[in-house]
Amino acid sequence: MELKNQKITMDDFINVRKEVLKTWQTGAQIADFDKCIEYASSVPKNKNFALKLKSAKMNHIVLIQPRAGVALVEDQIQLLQYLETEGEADLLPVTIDSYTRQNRYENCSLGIQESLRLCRSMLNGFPAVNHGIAGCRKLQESLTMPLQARHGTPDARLLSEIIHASGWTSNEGGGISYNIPYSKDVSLEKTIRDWQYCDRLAAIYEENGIPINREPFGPLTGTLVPPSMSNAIAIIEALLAATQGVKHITVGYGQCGNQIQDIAAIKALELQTDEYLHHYGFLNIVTTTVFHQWMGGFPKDEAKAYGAIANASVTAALAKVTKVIVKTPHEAFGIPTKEANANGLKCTKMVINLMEDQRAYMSKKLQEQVEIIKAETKCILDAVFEVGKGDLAIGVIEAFKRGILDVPFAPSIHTANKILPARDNYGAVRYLDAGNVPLSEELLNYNRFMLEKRAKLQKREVSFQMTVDDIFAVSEGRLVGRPERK
Amino acid sequence: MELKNQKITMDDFINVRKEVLKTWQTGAQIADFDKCIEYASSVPKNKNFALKLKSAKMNHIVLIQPRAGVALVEDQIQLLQYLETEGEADLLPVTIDSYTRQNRYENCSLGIQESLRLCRSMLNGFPAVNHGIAGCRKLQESLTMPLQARHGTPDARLLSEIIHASGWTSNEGGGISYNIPYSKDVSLEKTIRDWQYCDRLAAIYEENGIPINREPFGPLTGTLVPPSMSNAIAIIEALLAATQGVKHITVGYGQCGNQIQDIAAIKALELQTDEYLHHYGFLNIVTTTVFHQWMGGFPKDEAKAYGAIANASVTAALAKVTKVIVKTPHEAFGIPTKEANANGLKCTKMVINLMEDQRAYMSKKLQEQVEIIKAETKCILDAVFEVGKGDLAIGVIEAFKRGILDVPFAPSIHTANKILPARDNYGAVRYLDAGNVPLSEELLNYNRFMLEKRAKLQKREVSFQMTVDDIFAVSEGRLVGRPERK
Amino acid sequence: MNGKTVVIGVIGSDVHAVGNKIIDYALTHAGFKVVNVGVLSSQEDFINAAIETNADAIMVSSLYGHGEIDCQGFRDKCNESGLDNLILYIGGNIVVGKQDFVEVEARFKNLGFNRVYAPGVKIEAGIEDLKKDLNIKE
Amino acid sequence: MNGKTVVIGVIGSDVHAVGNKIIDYALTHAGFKVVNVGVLSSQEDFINAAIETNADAIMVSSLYGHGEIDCQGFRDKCNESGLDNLILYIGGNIVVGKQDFVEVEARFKNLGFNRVYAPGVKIEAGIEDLKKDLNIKE
Ligand code: B12
Ligand code: B12
Repeated sequence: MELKNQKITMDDFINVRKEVLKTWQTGAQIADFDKCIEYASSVPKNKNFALKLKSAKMNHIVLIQPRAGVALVEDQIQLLQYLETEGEADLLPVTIDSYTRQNRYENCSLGIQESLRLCRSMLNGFPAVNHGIAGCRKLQESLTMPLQARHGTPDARLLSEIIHASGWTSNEGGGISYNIPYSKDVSLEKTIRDWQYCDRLAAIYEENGIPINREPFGPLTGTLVPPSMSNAIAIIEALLAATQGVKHITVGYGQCGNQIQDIAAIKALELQTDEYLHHYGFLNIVTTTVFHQWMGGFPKDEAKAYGAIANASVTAALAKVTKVIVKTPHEAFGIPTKEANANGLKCTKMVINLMEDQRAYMSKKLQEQVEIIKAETKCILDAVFEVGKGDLAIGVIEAFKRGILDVPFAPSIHTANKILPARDNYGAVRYLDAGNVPLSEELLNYNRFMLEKRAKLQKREVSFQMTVDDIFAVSEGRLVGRPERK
Repeated sequence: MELKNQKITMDDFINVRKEVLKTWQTGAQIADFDKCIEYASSVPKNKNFALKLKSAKMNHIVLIQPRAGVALVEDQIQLLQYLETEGEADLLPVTIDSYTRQNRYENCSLGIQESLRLCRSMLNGFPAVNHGIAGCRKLQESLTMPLQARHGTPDARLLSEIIHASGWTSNEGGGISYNIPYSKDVSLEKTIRDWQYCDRLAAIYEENGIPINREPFGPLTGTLVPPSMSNAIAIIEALLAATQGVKHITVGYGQCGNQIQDIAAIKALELQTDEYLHHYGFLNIVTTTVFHQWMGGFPKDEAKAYGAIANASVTAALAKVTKVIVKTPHEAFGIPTKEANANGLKCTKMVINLMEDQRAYMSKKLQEQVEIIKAETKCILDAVFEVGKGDLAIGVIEAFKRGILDVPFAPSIHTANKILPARDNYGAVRYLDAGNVPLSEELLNYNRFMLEKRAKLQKREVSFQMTVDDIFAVSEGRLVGRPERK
Repeated sequence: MNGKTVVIGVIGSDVHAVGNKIIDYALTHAGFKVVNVGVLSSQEDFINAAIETNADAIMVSSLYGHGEIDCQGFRDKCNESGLDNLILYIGGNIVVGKQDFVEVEARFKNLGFNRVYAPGVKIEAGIEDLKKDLNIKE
Repeated sequence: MNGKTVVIGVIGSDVHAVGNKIIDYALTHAGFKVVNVGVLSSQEDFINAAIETNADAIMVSSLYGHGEIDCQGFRDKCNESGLDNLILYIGGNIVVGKQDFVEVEARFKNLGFNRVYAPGVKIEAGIEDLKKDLNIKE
């Protein structure tokens, strides 16, 4: 069957489903789809992720959500309960471990055993597939806040089946955003198809009266991704999800660090997501936004990490995103303790509360940056539709082949790896080399101009060394990389 | 001799000086004024507070400065060395203990003894007068950053003599700002006169080639002071200082919490300080600004305290003040350990660095708030000059008597205590009751209107209970007080 | 009005006025007669006010860190003045720095205070205790 | 070019690619021949590349926390493949969470690594050590 951006038929879905459930033993437990839906229906509405986001959007409230995952069910329960109460989290995640993400469930079994034996988590997340609906439902039932799976799984079909059947009402990911930054050589054909399945699955729950939220992973590699590139990909994944019938979509963006550019990017993303959805006939979708606190290398010093966390929170509050994904003071070292995790949340909550009745006001500068990001994004999306000859799924495949879509610093061989980003003198991320990204002459000149300005001020050439300096800058305590430090 | 805003003659100065030096035994060591100046001249220029501020202003750099004071010289040296190196402080303070502030030097002696005996500081600051030039010079010589005395001393004449004679190149305070928030029943006549002396002293050093920075204490009681009131007082103290010949003045402002209002207040303060100085013929004064991180009750939770600290730092960075006075995660409890102090600094430094190439851009809202603060400040200052019949010192006395100048929550009986502040729905501090502050009808209406808006949204009356709720709000984790919490 | 009189104030060279104003407001609202000696008050100021008004309790505030020095001998002075059974509370930020509160409490109980409050404990808690200690029924 | 060959890559199910690209860039600039097996690489991927290119050292990166599991038996497998004296380094965020590094280092030395690097130690430090261990003069 040829890949196309169209709704999967129920027959096709059921056929694929049978195969998916066979890929690990816990799949058998959810063979009866109606029972899954029945269970999901029984979850109280105040634990519904999609509804909580919708109401936050309507009330201009910014919600906060941590990352958190450990190997064992009981530990995961304790961890998330702690983050609910002590951490004041509004939404809960289950961060899935990296073996599950690669569908290596045997490794997970080993990890679970070793964790039991050594009494510390040997996995960097929660192996939801191995725990099956027994563990996943128990977890959900032990908590009072809505639950979401957060992962990075190219083929998340079985995982998605198990979590929704356990009453988790949100799933992060997408055919691009959980492929390019998260794998080396998985084809986009396969991941787009597999995520069409995940989207269709969410939509079937929705059609059965259980709102399910889907969240494309906005930050991609988290490393100097120009806003227009991540926005374009978020909008594409929103359209792909909508095509499968998804009704609750959260588009995301990872902080770049220049406050004006970040606010502009969020505004552009909100506007253009709705514009494109409407243009393609999707009129009744609830779109919300998520802002990721700085996703690149973090400073090791905890006080400085707090500074980075709170600074990001101010931007989120000013941009009035629907939710913020929170980092912790342990970020530079490793998976945080539950205390460090709660501390990141409390620091964020404080800032969000202090700023709850405040927002960014439009200035000429902000308007300008919104326009630039929108224009760049439009150049990219126009080209994607063009090379897809009207079909978005095909367009994506073609666009990646040609470098129209291109993600910097990605592990995947399926991105052209031709663009090079760098910060301008104000810290905004620009295209140092746009590779084959089809920006207009004017936009290319603007990007170039802004970087030349930095080069002049820093008395050096525009070059890859700038990019390298920028990669280390934040972890070394500043935003814009410097040629040499004294 | 009648109080007037005019330069103290050298004769008068010398006469008073003799009396001042007698008030405690360490005064005798500095009887020879020329020797004091000689010593001060020998301090390297890179340790000059005034020059460092000037160069920061020219380069749009935001400097950071902690508070820090302990009882013993050796401990103070260790503390400040730690804050220089580990804390990355740009400017150093010596926070003076509360007995010295009340000129109770015998109590200080007891505090020093007890501190030696118990091996922990029993004083909340450094008793500089008791340590005399021996201790104060040793301290200054052990450090590489410029030193400032920070206190709250109504009569700081002896203290000022000792610190400048020890090569400390900045002195905080003023006849209003170190009286009204710091004493109960000291007359303004006396404190203005005593601070004219301190200003004249600084100016004499300046005239002898040693730039000395003077900093009126901006935040006053740190508790819901409307920006126009603190700005008016800062400008008055700048004018009083300039009259005595002071050339380096840092006007200050304590964060209120609404970002737009705070940035507007700084902009208004910068503009109007220069306007008034120029208008009264002071053309060659270097004015710089200081922003105090939240000065009211702090949250006890350290992660939340970091949130408050970093949020304030973002405002400071956007407003591009010359320096920031930094709080610590221990604020709600007590004098911080040196580690906690360094952590507050590092958190602040991180934010300042992340935002170093960014600033606030003008929006309609910001422009509006600048105009309002300027207009309110002008109403106040016009009235002060009027009731002083042209003499600013007399104007201040009269204005406080009549409630034209009025500081909320002050301990002093010499402020009318008639104004009541409260936050509007966006967290900006407004006049709930302007008392006798002569705001124009239009401005009174604006203040009232903004508070009515909050009252309506919170479904209650505009009342003192709002103020009470606002006093506790930040320490309880939000900015605007709420009628009831569930 | 519940007929009980409380002397409040801030001891020593301490000028923190905000909490004092709030305490005045809260005690008055709770029905007490409040005698406020204000900031910068000596032990004598408190004791004289208590004698003059025949007070039932003294609530000392100390915010600035010198509480330990300022309160030396307070109870003895009360006893000498014939205020033997007077209830004595203290609260605020009563020592220098962030110290272990159990120890701090013990030190101040030793100085003769009946109740000792940790930083940021709100006055409402003190009022509850006072009602208990003075047998005031709601 | 200094004539020495280093195999680099990220072990296990780990996709953190940024550091790997930086290491490639830095080693190349420092004169090494770099063989980059990239992210998501198994022990075999590293060993095969080392055999094929007759490498002098392997620099393993592990960022995602599973390093301890992924590296079990690595040195044995090297020995089995005849790479007995091969220099073996590892760096990144090699264990789960913020752990005492002295202990972590010991565990990985036990696994046969010659040098073990703490989180955020930059590649420049590794290059210095490598020059020492391979007797490369500047
Ligand atoms: C960016 C990032 C991501 C990006 C990666 C994009 C990509 N494909 O490259 C995304 C968002 C996709 C991501 C995903 C995940 N990440 Co991540 N990520 C980071 C982050 C923030 C920065 C990493 C980075 O790029 N640094 C910049 C580069 C230049 O530095 P570096 O990688 O450290 O490498 C330098 C040095 O370490 C050293 N070095 C490295 N290897 C070696 C080897 C030798 C021999 C020597 C001498 C030196 C050396 O030299 C390098 C250059 O100077 C770090 C935390 C941090 N450091 O702040 C977390 C972090 C590495 N991630 C982590 C985790 C858990 C994950 C996820 C499992 C789950 C999640 N949180 O989403 C997934 C993993 C998916 C997978 N299967 O691997 C954890 C690892 C936890 C642990 N070890 O306990 C970290 C530490 C965050 C945390 N505290 O939880 N991540
Ligand atoms: C605002 C403030 C100031 C203002 C005060 C303005 C004024 N005149 O009132 C200014 C800026 C002038 C100031 C000056 C100083 N301050 Co000050 N200040 C504060 C701050 C930030 C808030 C205090 C406040 O108003 N809180 C709000 C009110 C409503 O709460 P409260 O005072 O705590 O009172 C409540 C409770 O404690 C309780 N309570 C109080 N007393 C009692 C008694 C009983 C019996 C009971 C039951 C309850 C109770 O009920 C009250 C109402 O709910 C605190 C730190 C903090 N808490 O966040 C530092 C703090 C109190 N200050 C401190 C210090 C050291 C000073 C200075 C010496 C030096 C300096 N840092 O500048 C000078 C002191 C001058 C002097 N001689 O006293 C320290 C004290 C250190 C310590 N104990 O170890 C603190 C803790 C800050 C710190 N961490 O360093 N300060």
